[in-house]
Amino acid sequence: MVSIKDYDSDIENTWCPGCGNFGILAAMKDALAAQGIPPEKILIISGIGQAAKTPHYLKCNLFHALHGRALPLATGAKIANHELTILVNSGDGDCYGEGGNHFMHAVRRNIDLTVLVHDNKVYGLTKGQASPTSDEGMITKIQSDGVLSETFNPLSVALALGAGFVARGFSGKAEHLSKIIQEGIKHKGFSLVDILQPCVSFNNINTFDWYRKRVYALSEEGYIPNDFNKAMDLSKMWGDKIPIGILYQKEKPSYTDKIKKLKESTLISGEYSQKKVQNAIHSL
Amino acid sequence: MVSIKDYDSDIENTWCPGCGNFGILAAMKDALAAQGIPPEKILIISGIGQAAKTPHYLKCNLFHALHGRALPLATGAKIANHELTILVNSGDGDCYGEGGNHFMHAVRRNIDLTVLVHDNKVYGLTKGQASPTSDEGMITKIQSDGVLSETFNPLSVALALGAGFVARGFSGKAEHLSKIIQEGIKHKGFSLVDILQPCVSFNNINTFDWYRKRVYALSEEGYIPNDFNKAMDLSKMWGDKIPIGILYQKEKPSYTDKIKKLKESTLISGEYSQKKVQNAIHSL
Amino acid sequence: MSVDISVKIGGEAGQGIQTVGDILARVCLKCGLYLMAINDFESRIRGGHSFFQIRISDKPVNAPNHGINLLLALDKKSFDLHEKELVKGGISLMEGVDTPAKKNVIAIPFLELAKESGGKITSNIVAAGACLALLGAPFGVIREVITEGFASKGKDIVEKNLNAANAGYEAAGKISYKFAFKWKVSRPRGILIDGSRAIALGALAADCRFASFYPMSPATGIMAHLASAANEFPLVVEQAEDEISAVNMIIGASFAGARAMTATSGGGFCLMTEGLGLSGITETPIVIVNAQRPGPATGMATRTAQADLLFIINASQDEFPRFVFAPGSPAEAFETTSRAFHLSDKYQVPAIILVDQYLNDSLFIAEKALKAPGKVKRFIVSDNDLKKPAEYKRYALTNSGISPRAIPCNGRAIVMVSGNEHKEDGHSSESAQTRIEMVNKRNAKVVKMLFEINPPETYFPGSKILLAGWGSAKGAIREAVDMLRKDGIDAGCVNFNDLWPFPAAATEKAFLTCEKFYMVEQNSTVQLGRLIKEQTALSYSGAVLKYDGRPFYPVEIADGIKKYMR
Amino acid sequence: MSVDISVKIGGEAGQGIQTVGDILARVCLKCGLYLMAINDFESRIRGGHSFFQIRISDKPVNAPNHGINLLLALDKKSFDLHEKELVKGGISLMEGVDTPAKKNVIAIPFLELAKESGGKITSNIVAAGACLALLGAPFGVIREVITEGFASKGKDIVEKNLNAANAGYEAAGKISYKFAFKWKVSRPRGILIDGSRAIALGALAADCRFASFYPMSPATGIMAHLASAANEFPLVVEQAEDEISAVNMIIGASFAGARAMTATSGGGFCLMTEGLGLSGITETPIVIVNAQRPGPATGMATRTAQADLLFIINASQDEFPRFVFAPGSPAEAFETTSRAFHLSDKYQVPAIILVDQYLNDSLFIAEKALKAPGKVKRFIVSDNDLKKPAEYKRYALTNSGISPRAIPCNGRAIVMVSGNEHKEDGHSSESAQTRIEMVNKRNAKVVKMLFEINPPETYFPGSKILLAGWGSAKGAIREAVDMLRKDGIDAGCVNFNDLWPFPAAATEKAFLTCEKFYMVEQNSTVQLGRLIKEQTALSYSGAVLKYDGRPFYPVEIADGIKKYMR
Ligand SMILES: Cc1ncc(C[n+]2csc(CCOP(=O)(O)OP(=O)(O)O)c2C)c(N)n1
Ligand SMILES: Cc1ncc(C[n+]2csc(CCOP(=O)(O)OP(=O)(O)O)c2C)c(N)n1
Ligand code: SF4
Ligand code: SF4
Ligand SMILES: [Mg+2]
Ligand SMILES: [Mg+2]
Repeated sequence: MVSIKDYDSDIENTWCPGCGNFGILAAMKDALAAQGIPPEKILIISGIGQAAKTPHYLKCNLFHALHGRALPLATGAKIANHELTILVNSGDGDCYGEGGNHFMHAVRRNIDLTVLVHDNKVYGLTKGQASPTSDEGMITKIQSDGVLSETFNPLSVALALGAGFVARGFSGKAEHLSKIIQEGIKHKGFSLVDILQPCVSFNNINTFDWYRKRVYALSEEGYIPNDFNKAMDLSKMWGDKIPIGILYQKEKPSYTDKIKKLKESTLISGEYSQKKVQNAIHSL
Repeated sequence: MVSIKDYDSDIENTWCPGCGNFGILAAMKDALAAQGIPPEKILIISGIGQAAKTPHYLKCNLFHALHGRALPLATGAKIANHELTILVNSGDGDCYGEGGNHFMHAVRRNIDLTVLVHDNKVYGLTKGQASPTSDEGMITKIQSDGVLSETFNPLSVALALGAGFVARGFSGKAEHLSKIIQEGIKHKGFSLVDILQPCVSFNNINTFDWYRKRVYALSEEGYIPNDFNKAMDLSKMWGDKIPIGILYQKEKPSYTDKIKKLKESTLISGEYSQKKVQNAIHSL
Repeated sequence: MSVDISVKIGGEAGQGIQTVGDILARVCLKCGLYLMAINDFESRIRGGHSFFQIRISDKPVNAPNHGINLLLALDKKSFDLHEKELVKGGISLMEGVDTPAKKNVIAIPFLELAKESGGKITSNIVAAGACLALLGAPFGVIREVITEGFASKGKDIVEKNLNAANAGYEAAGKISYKFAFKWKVSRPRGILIDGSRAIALGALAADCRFASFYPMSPATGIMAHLASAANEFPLVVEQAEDEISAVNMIIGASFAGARAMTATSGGGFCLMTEGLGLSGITETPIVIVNAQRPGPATGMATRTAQADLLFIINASQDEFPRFVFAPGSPAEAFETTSRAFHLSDKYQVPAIILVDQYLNDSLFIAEKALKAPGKVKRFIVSDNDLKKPAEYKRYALTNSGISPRAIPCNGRAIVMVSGNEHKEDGHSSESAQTRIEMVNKRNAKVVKMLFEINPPETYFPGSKILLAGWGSAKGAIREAVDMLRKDGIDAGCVNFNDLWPFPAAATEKAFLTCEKFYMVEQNSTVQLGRLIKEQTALSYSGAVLKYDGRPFYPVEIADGIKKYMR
Repeated sequence: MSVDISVKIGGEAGQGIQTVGDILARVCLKCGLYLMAINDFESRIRGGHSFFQIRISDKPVNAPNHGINLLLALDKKSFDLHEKELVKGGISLMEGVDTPAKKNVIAIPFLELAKESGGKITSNIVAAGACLALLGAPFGVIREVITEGFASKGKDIVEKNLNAANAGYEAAGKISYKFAFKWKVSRPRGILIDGSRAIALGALAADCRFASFYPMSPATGIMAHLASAANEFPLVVEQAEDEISAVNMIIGASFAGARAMTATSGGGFCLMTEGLGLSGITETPIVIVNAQRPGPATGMATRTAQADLLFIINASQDEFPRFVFAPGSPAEAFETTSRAFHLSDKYQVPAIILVDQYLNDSLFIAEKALKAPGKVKRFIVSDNDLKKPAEYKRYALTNSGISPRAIPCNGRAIVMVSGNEHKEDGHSSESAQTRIEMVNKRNAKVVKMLFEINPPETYFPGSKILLAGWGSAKGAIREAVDMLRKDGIDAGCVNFNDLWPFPAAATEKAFLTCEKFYMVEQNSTVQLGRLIKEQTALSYSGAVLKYDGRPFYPVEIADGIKKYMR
């Protein structure tokens, strides 16, 4: 059995006191322990940003990569060794801004990753510029006349891209979030968990209080996440009521399931054969 | 009055005989003439690919840019001079593959461009690799076990991103296509025209015949493109019947409309003021 | 009397160190003192450790000093980390009620005093008051600075902060301090400015109309300054979805007729290299600021380095002319930025400005007024300038390599531009002959571009040994020269602002009479030294390198050079 | 008898030029002849103009020849464009029924003959038959080649093509031709291979397990070869959404334990530069092939160049060790690719292989057999190799700079990797001390890496003048040397395969005794020449440069050098 404490890291945490990231960290530890995955058996890959610092704060194998590039890096790792359980910690800027193209194509691949997007609707680490998910009109030092672009809706877009696991969590409900993360890990395919994460330093619109008044758990209403149209409607709900939970889930073969040769063994455990190479050289 | 002949270019066309691009070229000339925009008043920006060669084949101001990067380049040009009428010629690889991130964010900006995606569901210029819109299972030299990723649906994704003009044309129906392009030009905001374009050299699935049997014009059924859910349903229709026409249209302020100072004049016709700069220097 | 005092204000991010530093700096300014100040901070928003280190002098200072005279430790960590940097007679000022054990430590109950005067939140202002009192600054000037600084927040806030400053001032007023000196109110020596702001102002002075960028330290400040000024100007500042978009947007804007720029750091510059080449082959003017920090990859986001020179000069596949500059101070950054726009426009080539975290985030005094020109000359033709507008060719072959540049939809001239190799009219070409002509045409520009390049700046040029460096290290190198000369070493220095096209002849001239020259760079492989070797007949004899992410202290350079003297 | 004959087959894209060329090449091979062949084509799928030019000899040939002996013009344009390249006694073979006016032109009704024999579509086979007949090749070998070549398409197709070839053979059989020579069936001199295929095979021989790429000429062929072989191997070839993804995917795969590579051209490499730095700072082995073409930006997609050298060596912000290689032939490309994987793995650094369109798309004979090793040595540790797996530190400081590399989730050793500057355990660090240690650790590897670097290859090393070049220009340079020597000029050459870390000592040795040396490069700014100047005490005396997108002909080099001799 693994306990939550097993994931403790002695690295100094550099997040602001009160940051929404702490709830996500707690939920992750809880989920991993509940799933009985020991630290040495989990790989966490992240981009760059406040969110992307997460893997340092729990004990795990980790690759803290480039801004925006966690998904392709994780895809390569997963194809090389599809027995790995891989989580990805990303931010709204990391995943939908700099990394937007990889997001789209990782969904299309249905590569088996559980992607936690710490969605604070702002660029935290670089001090408060608008992110793709910032509310239209939000004023920042750069967007002094307010954000002019339409707010990016990760859930709607993921659905339109054909994602098989689309969920929203709230860092203020760590227990609920842990459950979603666990479902995401169990789901064989690309699992998106967009997490409402208040940034206490730069986002004074979407605060803990603001969310607490609005979020409600879909599961409590007996919602069954198997209807695309319903999910699309829910994904667009943003206002007095904001649904959290799994909006949509559909099992289908994951990318590495579809690569035939991986049925036999992982790529890294395959056998080198001099003879086969020699054959290839002579098959001219 | 401008006539179609005014757009003729004496540049040798390097497309394959019978290519679906010819229909698009014809539709463009027709649309521009019908809208009375003379060659010296139109700017066409393109990425790289067979599709992206288009602007050379009609008389116009043009910028044949980098693979995948037509949209940001066009965005910069439009902001600098929002009086420009800008068309973009792009391919399915150019716009949804290499340029996928720009596609998402150009839609969010609602920047006033008319974007013609020559969607041949294959990488034409680089000789037949799969593109994001290639059918799942399609076999190519690279994808020898067939395409494993889910087919990218540009219309659904554009809708999910909040696009205000989402249309599909067919290069085999140049007249119908010309009408859509004209509506796209008139639409003040980001207009996506995804164009079914047979590639006679590398795509033997989605041929002219294949399409002719399937496409039907939405306008003929009296469809009114103002319902998001209906549009989303239609966008997912792909099989025996494939709708063409405008799936969704909604007027809203375009990006340059939202930048207040552009109400007075274009950026490039603004006035330099020594005094203001001197003030800025001293406002410490 | 000769004043040269360094005050270090250390604490956690979010404790208001900047505000303290700012007050100190402005008080000094109003008293006719010279100063420079560095900002040291971590890649986080709250907590951790950061400091602001200000050097105050009655003579110009252009580099930080190693030893500190006064340490204002807003937390324990700051004291522990920096106590050892105190010079003899220096003291530490800390929060505290009891008299500390160490005699060079003075405890003042900042928080308590703040609560009694301006409120809890003003404890950093109390500390600022205490610092200034120790140094002997007149309270009248402090009052002025605080009143001006908080004016926009309302009378009440001004009052509270004045009370806080006063409380601190009173508390420390009676303490005798070796480094206290006589202050007098006097005309400022110039304006107080950091590199970021200087670049933004330089862009405004060059009539920059469009800036697009993706946030990245230490470049973001430039764009924040531009954005905050944008409403006064025909200027749009656009945050792009990524750096690829940013560079392509400015190419599009420039093509359409607007002067345009972007700013980024190494990782973002990587993503712009393909666009840089597009600017090169399409001959579309753009200005890129690359603000260096330690790498590779994410490296150290908030630290400084000078390690991108050879990358920048060679970036993008194949070859095309470009300008590369590396200003040595905010004043130079202002000038250089304006010049970069002008030259980029004139020669239709990309211009890249290399700065770094140290230059961007440090405050310097610019003594000479920064001046905007009365008019900004553009290099764009329209129908009137053309004999036959209808036959306009964007890439017409000319002796200079520069073809008349028209902008699209601006008359009868049709503008056709291609990132493929192209013919004179702009259409793509497969011809070997055309290819040669176009490569030669682009390369031909270098001849005249070289005439625009300023020679490296020299200081004690006739000396036996010369130190050589580029960009922001200039201030520290020059001061190191002063130190060496004081120690009887016949040293001078050569500082490069203009780096590409490389001023080979001027460089050979600059080093003509020296016996040896030594490179001083913030990288580990002597990049400028290697470039000089490649471009001239000269070889450096040694190098003082620093690559720990912190700026040079002059004494480090002087010591490094002395090692070679033995 | 000495055979040295060049046949040029020109026509539109889509006319089956490749097939004709392939048949010619294979017939030559089976007759124990040497050959090499270049492919020239435009950035389009149908129409336009392209050609295949094969040089046939009884001695090894490793570069194309300028003059042609036989022009097979499949369309009028080919004749018009290339007629002037015919040497004295050379003839043109064209489609046609009437006897042409010019006496060195022979018309054969390919299409008509095809219709009568194998069907319309086989007219190119008719032409191939005619060509070979003119040259005097035995039909028996042609039969063999066609039978083998079309075997997979069924007996009927084989038969039709045999008929077509025969029809052409008969039609041209009686024409007397100055350059006809005696053929004999004999053992092939080696295997026929182009650079693309050689690289793919080299990767297989190095046990490459994962390749990710985004299509880009002239690199795509490499990946197509790998993809077509993939099903036989524990290898996945993944087409990424863009080059940024491709490079990050291979970093991820390598991190997880798979040897991994990508291939691209300049524009794609630009987009990979940030990832290159990530490989550098995280010390994750990767192999990148950069197949050069003229630039900047899109440039000329299907042409050749050698103009990315300095970019590649300096690419990405800041500094880190890397290997850079530029093989001079397919055989070298095979070897070099395998070695790149090995060295990248051993030193935990990125390795970059510079090739170009000419090398990738040209056919050469590899005389020495390409050999796969019996075993592939890896440099990965697991728990058993570690004293205390639980205390494993990915970046443990060592003398060599190389830290034991474990892979994630493979035991008790926890692997932590960061693209931020990091401590030994892999966690990010803000410390100046750590930064210095890590920079030094990474740089330390260069000492041993240099021992792995092969010296440049010399040919007539003692000569008075030396020509120097890199990569694919080797064959042409060596032949130019032969030409110069024939003309009484004491010339030799030095060809670089291994370029970085730069073999400075070996280079100085190679040029030690020559009076002068001249660079021969396919760029406009003498990139290797500049690098030699930077890295050694040597300076080149002149350069023969070609940058029109076409490969060097030896005579161009010889002529270029002779100009310096006057
Ligand atoms: C190529 C590149 N561009 C820009 C940056 C600077 N950068 C670091 S984090 C960040 C944004 C972070 O925002 P987000 O992903 O939302 O994470 P958060 O800090 O809000 O958790 C940026 C722009 C970078 N490191 N690399
Ligand atoms: C950075 C970069 N990567 C790759 C390429 C090579 N390339 C040219 S066109 C193309 C794909 C074209 O496909 P698509 O956009 O669908 O256009 P089509 O040719 O099918 O019209 C690619 C990959 C390039 N020019 N630049
Ligand atoms: S800046 Fe915002 S997101 Fe970052 S640590 Fe602070 S509160 Fe959290
Ligand atoms: S390859 Fe396909 S898309 Fe390209 S020109 Fe030919 S038919 Fe058209
Ligand atoms: Mg964020
Ligand atoms: Mg396509």
